[in-house]
Formats: sequence, structure tokens, C-alpha cells
Amino acid sequence: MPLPLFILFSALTLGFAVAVIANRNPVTAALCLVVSFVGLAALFIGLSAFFIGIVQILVYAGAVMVLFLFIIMLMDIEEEERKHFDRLRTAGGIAVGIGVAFLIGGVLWDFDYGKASLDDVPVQFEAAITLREADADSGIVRSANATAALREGRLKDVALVGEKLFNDYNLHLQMIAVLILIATIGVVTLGKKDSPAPDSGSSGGDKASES
Amino acid sequence: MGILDILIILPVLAAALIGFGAPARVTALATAGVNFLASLYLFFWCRGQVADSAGYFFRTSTPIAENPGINWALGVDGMALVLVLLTTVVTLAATLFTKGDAKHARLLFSSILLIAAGALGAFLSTDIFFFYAFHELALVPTFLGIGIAGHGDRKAAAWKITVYLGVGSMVLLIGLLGLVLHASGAGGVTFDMVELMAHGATLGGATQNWIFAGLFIGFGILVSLFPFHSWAAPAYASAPTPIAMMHAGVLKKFGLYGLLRLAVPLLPQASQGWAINLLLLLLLGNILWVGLITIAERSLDTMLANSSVMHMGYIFLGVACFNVVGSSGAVLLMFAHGISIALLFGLCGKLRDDVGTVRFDMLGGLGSVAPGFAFVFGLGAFASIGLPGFANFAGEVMVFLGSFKDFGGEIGRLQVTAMLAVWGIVISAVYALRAYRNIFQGEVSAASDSRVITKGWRFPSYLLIAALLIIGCFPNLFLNLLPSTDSAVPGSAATASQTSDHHGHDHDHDGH
Amino acid sequence: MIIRRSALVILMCLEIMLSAANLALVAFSRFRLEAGLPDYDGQMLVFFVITVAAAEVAVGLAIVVALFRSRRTIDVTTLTSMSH
Amino acid sequence: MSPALLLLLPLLSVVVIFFGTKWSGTLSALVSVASVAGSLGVTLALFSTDSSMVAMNWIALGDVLQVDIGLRWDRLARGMMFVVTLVGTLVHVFSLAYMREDEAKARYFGCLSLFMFSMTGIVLADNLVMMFIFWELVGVSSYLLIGHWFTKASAADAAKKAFITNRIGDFGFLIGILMLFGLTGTVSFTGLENWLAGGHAGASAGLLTAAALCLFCGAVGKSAQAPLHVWLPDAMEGPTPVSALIHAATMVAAGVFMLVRVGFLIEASETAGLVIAWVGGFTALLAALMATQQDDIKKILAYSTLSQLGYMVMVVGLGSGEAAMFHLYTHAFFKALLFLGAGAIIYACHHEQNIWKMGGLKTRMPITFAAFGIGTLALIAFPFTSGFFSKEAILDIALHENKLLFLIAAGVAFLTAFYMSRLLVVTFLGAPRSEHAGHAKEVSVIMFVPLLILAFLSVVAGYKPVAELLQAQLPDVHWNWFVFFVSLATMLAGAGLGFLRYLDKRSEPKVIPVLANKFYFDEAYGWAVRNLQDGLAWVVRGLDALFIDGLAVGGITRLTEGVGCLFRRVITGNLQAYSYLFGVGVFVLIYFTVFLR
Repeated sequence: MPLPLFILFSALTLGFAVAVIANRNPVTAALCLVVSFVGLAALFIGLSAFFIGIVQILVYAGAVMVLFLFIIMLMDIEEEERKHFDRLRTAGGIAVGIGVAFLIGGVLWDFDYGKASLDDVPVQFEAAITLREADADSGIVRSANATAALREGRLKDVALVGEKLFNDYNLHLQMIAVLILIATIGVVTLGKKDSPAPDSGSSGGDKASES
Repeated sequence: MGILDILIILPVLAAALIGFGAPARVTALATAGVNFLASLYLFFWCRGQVADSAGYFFRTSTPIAENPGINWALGVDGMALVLVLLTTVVTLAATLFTKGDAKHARLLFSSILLIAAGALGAFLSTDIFFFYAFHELALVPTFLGIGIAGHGDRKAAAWKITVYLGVGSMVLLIGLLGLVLHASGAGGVTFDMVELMAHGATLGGATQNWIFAGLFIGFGILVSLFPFHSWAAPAYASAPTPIAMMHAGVLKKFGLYGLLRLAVPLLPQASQGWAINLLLLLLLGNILWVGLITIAERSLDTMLANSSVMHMGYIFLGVACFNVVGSSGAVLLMFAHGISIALLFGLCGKLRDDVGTVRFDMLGGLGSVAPGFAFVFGLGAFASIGLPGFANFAGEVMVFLGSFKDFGGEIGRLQVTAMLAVWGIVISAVYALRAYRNIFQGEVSAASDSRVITKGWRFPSYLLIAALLIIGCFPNLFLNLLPSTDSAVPGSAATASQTSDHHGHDHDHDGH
Repeated sequence: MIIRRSALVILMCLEIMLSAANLALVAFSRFRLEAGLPDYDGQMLVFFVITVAAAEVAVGLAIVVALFRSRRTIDVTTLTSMSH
Repeated sequence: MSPALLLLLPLLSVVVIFFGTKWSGTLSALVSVASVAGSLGVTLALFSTDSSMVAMNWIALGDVLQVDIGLRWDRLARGMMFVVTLVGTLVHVFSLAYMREDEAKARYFGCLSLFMFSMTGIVLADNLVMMFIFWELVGVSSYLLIGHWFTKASAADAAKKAFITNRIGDFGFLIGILMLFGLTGTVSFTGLENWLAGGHAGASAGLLTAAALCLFCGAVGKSAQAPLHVWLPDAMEGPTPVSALIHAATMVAAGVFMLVRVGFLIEASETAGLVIAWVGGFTALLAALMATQQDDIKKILAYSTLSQLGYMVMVVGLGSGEAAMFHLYTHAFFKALLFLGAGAIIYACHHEQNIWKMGGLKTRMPITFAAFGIGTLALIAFPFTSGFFSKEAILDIALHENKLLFLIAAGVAFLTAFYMSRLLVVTFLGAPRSEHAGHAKEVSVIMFVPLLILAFLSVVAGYKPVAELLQAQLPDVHWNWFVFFVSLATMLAGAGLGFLRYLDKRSEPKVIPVLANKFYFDEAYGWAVRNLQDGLAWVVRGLDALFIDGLAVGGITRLTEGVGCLFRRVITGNLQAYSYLFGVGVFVLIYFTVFLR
């Protein structure tokens, strides 16, 4: 995808990510986060990972942010006051951030840029088709319209992802399903109103909580 | 299911039975009795036998694992037989000393039996794996016994003894594994002692050194050798009577048995060089340093505990002689010390239960209140300080004679150590008589006149004293079981080069 | 994540970190052709990361709510009862 | 009828008393007396035979070590056995009366028989280890007998002191045995003699001297010579017959007997002989000086025994074992007589032992006075009494061997005469100084018959034919006028001085503190025990608790604890601190993996 678009979207993502951190008001922070996710989804689509891009928008930008906003509204968290700007913590945070950045920079530094940009690595449709015919009879389920799209030179991303997901990673899919189920049960128990939360003892708990 | 297996399995079964509710004292007494008779039968049977090549009278072996060559191999030779007898006698005495209605009776009786099983297993098994395992088995009841049924600050003492002996066992394990891996010879890794003995001497000097170091320190800790002796006093002071009797009397001999059986014969080169100097130095520490501490003790049980640590010094001297006289003396002394310390701990326990205290300043004049008890305690005390007629003296005199056997003119380091060690008999006389004086003679103190010593101690004491007297007057009963020529004795491989010394002519010898 | 005091913002930063990881994965899966097509294994991982992140946020927020209800604050620096 | 019987009879009596007649005192007394009389009979029966046999093989370790209970019955043993059994029988008879109302009579006679058993063992022993065994048994039986009335604190302490001092002596004795065993490979006397005869004396002369001196150490402990003499005066706490038997005739003589038995070793190294002689001489002088200032009748006799023993040891050191044994032989009789006499006096004066509380007993106890007088005369070597002959021999040998020692011997003779006459005068002459002494009356028949027998013997024993009959050792000493004159002069001077100074005195005219408290030996030893031994023990105990217990063991536990709480500080509960650490961890990890390959 053309360079200017790429620069725009990456600047968008990075800028709003920093905005999330810098912003004191959680609501604006949440909204910046949404914009950052949108920029990110655009990058995904630029990398021709359409399914992931859409999912990103749906899950993150949609569900997660909505959840955040909903929580913020529910708990009417006031603006974080500025009273003590803890020097040590910020210094620590920045130091770690810069340190890791340097590391990654170092890695990238002597990394021989094999492929500078997208068009050095075009998708070879013919090769893909020949391979698919080669193992056609090998019993692996292949989605018909994916091959058809390939012939026309279009990357039917969702079909291919689905093919891969249900061929090679079936078990993992089930586990993920179970995980999400447990997560929901967890949330429900935590969220219950009158549950005697372990340390919410009416006796005011220990002194740490009387902030 | 040979007699050896019965000896070991019976106590374990009995302990289990007690656990499941069988009447504690009766089962324990029955088992101890049967074990005692079995060991006597074994003793008289072995006297008729002639030892086979490796010195064993009787050996059975059922393979268990193939590659690491572990097999349930039991065997009894002269040394093991003496210690088996010691174990069964002390077990019987310990059971008799403990009253049926004592607190934690079931725990006490089952731990006596388990310690006995552990000790018997260790002494009888000729397979290092079981040799080690049985010892660890015996440590558990000691910990439980002291921790639960003890008195004074028993928890601290229980922890201290267990952690200390645990470390000791760990170091020992390193040594043993080193030994097994290096000395297994061609046929793959084997735990069998006899095979290891065969390949033992072929080890290179360097490997021998660190293996010997592991064994030496490991056994040293288990036997409270000088620097590692600080666990003994608190443990025995706060241990219940039977546990103290069993541990001091029997279990402590495991380390020495191991030294004599494994460390000395298998590693002649190593055990000649730096090790002998260290051993001599440490045993002097045992005799003189701990001896002085014993004099400074203010209560009977800690004094007895330290005196048992001190007597270990003599046995180490016997081991350090590396000749048949020394090692036979050591075996005799092990037996004698085991019995006498068990007797004294038994009586001390009886004193603590009936009179309420064992501190010297609170006791006095018990001789007029309980003459029989005073007489028996006197016999025990005199036996432990080496009065002729008792087995201790026979052992001690042989250890000293052994240390001077290859003397031949110039005073070597062994002779100097022996001379300093002989001063130990004065130290032991001092603390034993001082204790006897404070407890039994002089004016009757408040604590001791009102109480009467309940009966129940007579029969076990007479049993133990009879054992001491018999072996004291006729040490040959044991001696002709032990190897009598220099070559067959453990550890004499190093002195094999020395010309055999018979009387009447000046004998040259390799510089010791 | 280290600087901000509010639990919510920490969760948001967490999301950012995860999405950064996703970006790297997708980029690699695109640039490395396997059998002529972009290597979808990478995308599988992204897919799993997203689902797990979603579950994680849900639970995270539930905890934050519970905390808020019991401690009236979600300021991380005061919630140190775990230390003693 | 073999010497083994001698060993078995007392043992039998001990066993019978212990198992059988423990409850009835008189029965056990009879058993004990019967056993000692029996052994006297056996000794007399075997008076002419010479034999040595192995009763039992004690330790047999192939050819490497051979220790057996062997009996050696030669002239030396016969003479000694006669003395032991005779005095033993008389003491047993005497104690029948003396201990009549004692409640622990069975235990007393049991211990007496145990003593006779162990003493016989020493006399008959044919090797050093066996001698050492019975040496310690004698020590134990003397401990039991001294501490017979153990409820008395002083008696219990005296017994403990006696045993420990003996034990110190045994320490040296054992080392001597070990050296000899190491050198020669054998412990039996015959073996040693062959080895010595085999011409090895030269090879290790230094060691032989050392071994001889170590053996002498044992004798010093047992016969209460100079450094280790402190236990004998305190041993007077025991019943008087015990003192008579043990601390006059037999046990203390065991040391001298052992030296004579091992005489061939002492001759082999003359330096050892010299040392022994000098220790003997010094002890004799020391004891004699101390005896002059004592008030307790038994203590005076104890010190006199010490000085007589010093004589014997001196003479052995000078090389003549026969003179020592001859003096031992005569000394046993008159010293036992004196002790039993003292016992009779104490019994008559209701256990009063201080001579200044007695007096005027001459008229009240004529027979005891007569016997006691004869004993004293023999002791101070009144001409033609037994003491005279044996002391004459000693002075003669001293004159030839070592002039200085002769002077000391003469001085001791003078002092002996002085303190014995002091004792005689204060106890028997003058007016009674306490009502106890006032109505003291003559003792019963059982008590003064032994006195008379001993009195007769102490006069007669000195002459050659009697000595020969009684198998005593006879030193080849010829008559020497100068020695006769010196001993006569010293005796008369001492007795005269004593007589004049103490006639009709109410109390000690001139108390010399140094002598009265026995040269402060006891205080010095007490201080040494308290500070050196107990102090050191206390310090060692502190060190042990501090270093080994505290540092080594405690150190490790504290170390692990310290590391533990170090980590605890990291867990602050602050979320951000964790994430920070997490970040640092990631940073370090990446750095290592990527850059340090």
C-alpha cells in the first residue's frame, strides 16, 4: 500500500497511543485508544490481513472500548488529580521504555533488510494454485471458493484463515473456547452484588484501604 | 525368608500393628523378645560356621533392580553380628524401661521398634542402597519421638537433630554415590558391597580422596565427631528415655560401622594420607574438648549425652589404628558403649520420672533412699568409665594396645594421640564420680528424700549389666568371630606391606 | 503502565502492548510467504491473542469493579495489602 | 590346691554375699572371714611350691595379641600373699567387733572380700595388663570402703578424691604398659625379661627409662608418693579396720610390690632408678615433717605410712628390691598393729579421733597400750625389733649408694621417732583430757587378740630364721657399726625430744602452720582443680556453645533467614514496582540473549 497512507496510519496509531498515556481524563484516554486501534486495523488491512483487521475493529475498538467506557461511567471515576507527581515511578517507567526501545533498535540495526517493502514480496498466486492441486487428493479439506479466488488473483483471506484455523489449530480453538467460558463465569462471580467479597469485610478491612 | 529377614521385618510389622491399635507394650515386648532370641540363635549358629571368602557367615540376595544393580542382599559377618546383638539387647531393655501407661505410649513403642528395624537393616544389608535407606528409616521415629514425647525444649532439639543428621546423610549420600559410581568396575553400576570391596582398591588416588572425604564427614556427623557434635547434647537431654537409649546406644554405631565396613577398607590410599591426621586431631577434640564440656555439665542427661560423644573418640581411635587389634577393640567398644549408655539413659529416665529432676544441685543422698537403684547406677557409671571386668575396659585396652602395636621405637602421631586419649580415662572418672557423688552420696536433698523409685527398672538393668559382665570377662566370645589375622581385617590393605610382627624380633615397618 | 496510577489506564496500556505484538505478528506473517501465500500461522496466533486479550480485559475490569466497590478507589499505589 | 584357689575364694565370697546373704550382716561377715581365713590356709599350704599357670585366656587375637589371666607363684608372691592374707584375716576378725552395730555390714564385708580378691590378683599377676586390671579393681574397692559411710559428705568426697588420684596414677601406668607392649610386642613379665635379656636394652634406652618412669607413675598413684599423696590422709574417713588393711599393709604396698616385680626394668635404666629413689626420699621427708603437726591419730599414722613407703620406694630406686620387700613385710605388721590399736582407742573413746582429747589411757587400756607401745618401738626401729632390722638394711644400702639420701633417711628416722613418741605420750600418759577418755575401758577379746598376734609378729619378724620361714625377701646386708650407731642416736634423740616436749601438755605447744596444713598441698590441688579443670571446662563449654553451636550451626540458620527476609523486602505489593521489575527482567533477558551470544 502506498507509502503516505502507511505513514499516516502508523503516525495515527503511535500518536494516539501516547495520548492514552499522557491523558489524565480516563474517558479521553479510552477514546484515543479507540482511534489508535482503528489506525492499527488499517495497517493490518494494508498487510492484506483483512480478517484480522476486521476482527481487530470488532473486538478491540468495539467490545473492549465499550466495556471500558461502560465501567468508567458506572464508577464515575473523577479526573486523576495531579497532586504528587511521583518522580521515581515516572523515571523508572521511562527508563524501561527507552531501554527496551534501544534494544529493539539495536536488533533492527544490524538486521539485513531483506525485503524493504511490500511489493518486493508479491503473493505468487500461480505457485499457490499448483501446490493446492498437487496435494488435492491428500485428504486435506480445501475451501473451493478460496482456490477459485486465487485463480482470479484475489487473496480470499477469510477462507484461507478459516482453512488454516480448522485444519491445523482445531484443538487450540476448543481450548480458547473453554477459556472464554471460564472467563465469563469468573466475571459473573466477581461481579455479583451481594457476594461476600473476600476482603471487603464491613469492618473496614485493614487500614491500607482508608485512602 | 531367612532368619535375617525375620529380624528386620518383624519389628516393622509390630510397629504397624501397634499403629493399628494392638496393645503397645505387649506387642513390643514380644517382638523384642523374639528378636533377642533370634539374634542369640544366630550368634551360636555363626560360632560354628567358618566365614566365607569375604568374611561373611551367611548371605542371601534377591535381585530387585537390574541396571543400577540393587538387590535385597543380607549378610552377617563378625562385626555385623556383634552389632545385631547390641541392637536386640538394647531394644529389649528399652521396651522394658518404658512403662505401658506412659504418655504417647504407642508412639514410643512403635518408634523403638522402627529404630530397631532400621538399625538391624543397616547392619545386616550388604547392599549400599538398603544400608543407607534403613538408616534414614531409623531417623524418622527419632524425630517424631523427640518432637512429640520429649521434654524440655523438645521441638528445637528435634529439629536440630533431624536437620543436622539430614545434612550428614546428604554428605554421606554424595560419598556413597561417588563410591558406587566409581568403584563399580566392569559389570555396570552395582550397589553390592562385596563387589565394590573387590574393585575398591583400584580407584585412583584423587577420586578416593573426595569420596573418602564425603564418607568421612558424613559418617562423622552421624556419629557426632568433634566439630559436628553439637546436636547430641540437646537431643538426648530432651529425648524420651527409650529414644535416647535406642539412638545413643544403637543408631550412633551405624556411622562407625559404615566407616569400618566401607570407608576404611575401600579407600586405603585416601585413608592413609591427610585423612588420618584429620581423624586423629578430631578424635582428640572428641575426647578432650567434649570431655571437658562433660565436666562442666550441670544436669545428668546432658552429661550422659556428652559422655557418649566423648566415648566415640575412643572408638574412632580404634578405627584410626588400621590394625586388627584396634578394629576389634573398636567393635568391642561399640558393643560395650552401646549397652552402658543405654543402661545409664534408662536409669536417668527413671530418675527423671520418679524424682522429678536430674539436675545435680537438686539431687543428693539418693543412695540411702534407694540403695538398689544407687548400686545399679554405680555399676553402670563404673562400667562406662572403663572399670575392668566390664566390656568397656576390654574394648578400651585393646584400642590403646592397637594404637601402640606397630610402635617399634619412635613415637609416631598415632602414639601421641593415644597418650593424650588415655588422659580421657581420668576425665571420665572425674565426671562420672562427680555425678555419682552429687546424686547418690552426701546428705539427702529435699528433692530426693520424699520420692521412692518405682520398680520396673531392675530386670532390664540386670539384663544389660549381665551382658557387660559376660563380654567383659570373656571378650573372646566376640573376638574369635572377628577376623584375627592382620590381612583379613578391614583397612589393613595399607599395612599389608608391613611384615607380620611376631614376638621376639625387632620388626621393621613402613613409616606410618 | 508503570507511570499511571489508575488501574483502568493500566489495562488500556496492556491492550496497547498486546496490539503492538499483534502488529509485529501480522507483519511477519505477511512478509514470509509460505506456499506462495502469506503464512497464516502467524495470524492464528494473532487470532488467539485477541481472544485471550478480550477475556483478560473482561476479568480485569470485573476485578477493578470489585476493588472499587470494596476500597472506593482504584489508585494502584494505595492497594498494597498484598505485601504484608 | 593351686594358686587359682586363692583368687577364687574371695570372689566366691563376694558373689555369695551379693546374691545370698545380703540381708543378714553377721552371715555375710562370717562368709567373708571364712574366705580370708581359707586363703591364708591355702597360702600356708602352698608355701613351698613354685608354679605358674594360665587360669584363663582373656584376649586372644590370633598371634597378634595374647592377654591371659596367668598366675605366677614364686617367692616374692608367697611372701606378699602371706602378709596380705594374715593382715587381712586379723583385720576381718577385728572388724567383726568394730562394725557390729553398723547397719550396712553386709556391704562392708562384701567390699572387703572384693578388696582381697583384687589384691590377690595383683600379687599373682603374671602380666602387666592383668596387673592393671586388678590395679583398678583395688582402686574401686578402696573407693567403696573409704566411702562406706557415704551419707557423710566428707567421706564421699574423700572416696572420690582417692579414686581420681589413683586414676591419675593409672594414666601413667597404662602408658607405661602401652610403651612396653609397643616395644616388645608382649605384656607378660617373662616375655619382657626375655626381650630385655635378648640384648635390646641399648637400642631404645631412652624409651625404656620413659616406660619405667610411667610404670613408677602408677606406683606413685597407688602408694601415695609425693605428688599424688593427698588422698591418703583423707582416706582416713573410712572405718579404721579399712585403714589398717588398705592404707597400712596391703594396697599402698601394691605400688612397691609392682616396682619390685618390674625391678629388672628399673635396673636396665639407672636414670629411672635415680628418679625413683629421689621421689621416695623426698616423700619420706615431706610426710615425716607433716606428721609432726597432725592432731588426728589416724592422720599421724597415715603420714607415717607415707614416709615408710617413701623409704621402700627409695630403696627400690637404689636398686635393692629385697630390702624394700623386707621393710614392707615388717612394716605391714607393726603398722597394721598401730592402726588396729588406734581403732581400739577410737572405739573405746566413742569415735573420738583427736589425740588432744585423749590421755591417761595407759591405766584404762593396759593391753592396748602394751601392744601399741611395741608397735611404736618397732616403727621407730628400737634395736632388735623387726623395724630395726629392715630400716637398718635400708640405711646401709642408702649409705653405699647415695650419701645425700642417707642423710635424708637418717633425718626421717629422727622425725619418725619424734612424732611417734609425741603420739604415745599425748594419747596414753598424763591425765585424760575429755570425759570420753575418762571412762574408756579395755576393748573386748575379739579386738585385742589380733593386736597381740601382730605385736608378737612385729617383734619376732625381723630375725632371719623367722623371715626365712615366712618366705620374706632377705637383703644381703652385713652388719655395719656406723649405721647401727646413727640409727640408735637418731632414735634416742627423737624419742627423748618428743617425750620431754609433750609430757603433761594440754595442747600443741607450738603450731607450725605450714606443716599443720600439710604444706598447703590440698589447697593447691583444690585451686588447680577449681580453676584449671572446672574453669577450663566452663570456658570450653562457653567456647563450644559460642563457636561450634553458635557460629557454625547458628550461622547457617541465620544466613538462610537473612537471605529470606532480603527477598521479602522486594514484595512491596505495589503493582507498578512489579511491572517495573518485570520490564527490567525483559530488558536483561533480551540483552543477554541477543547481544552476548
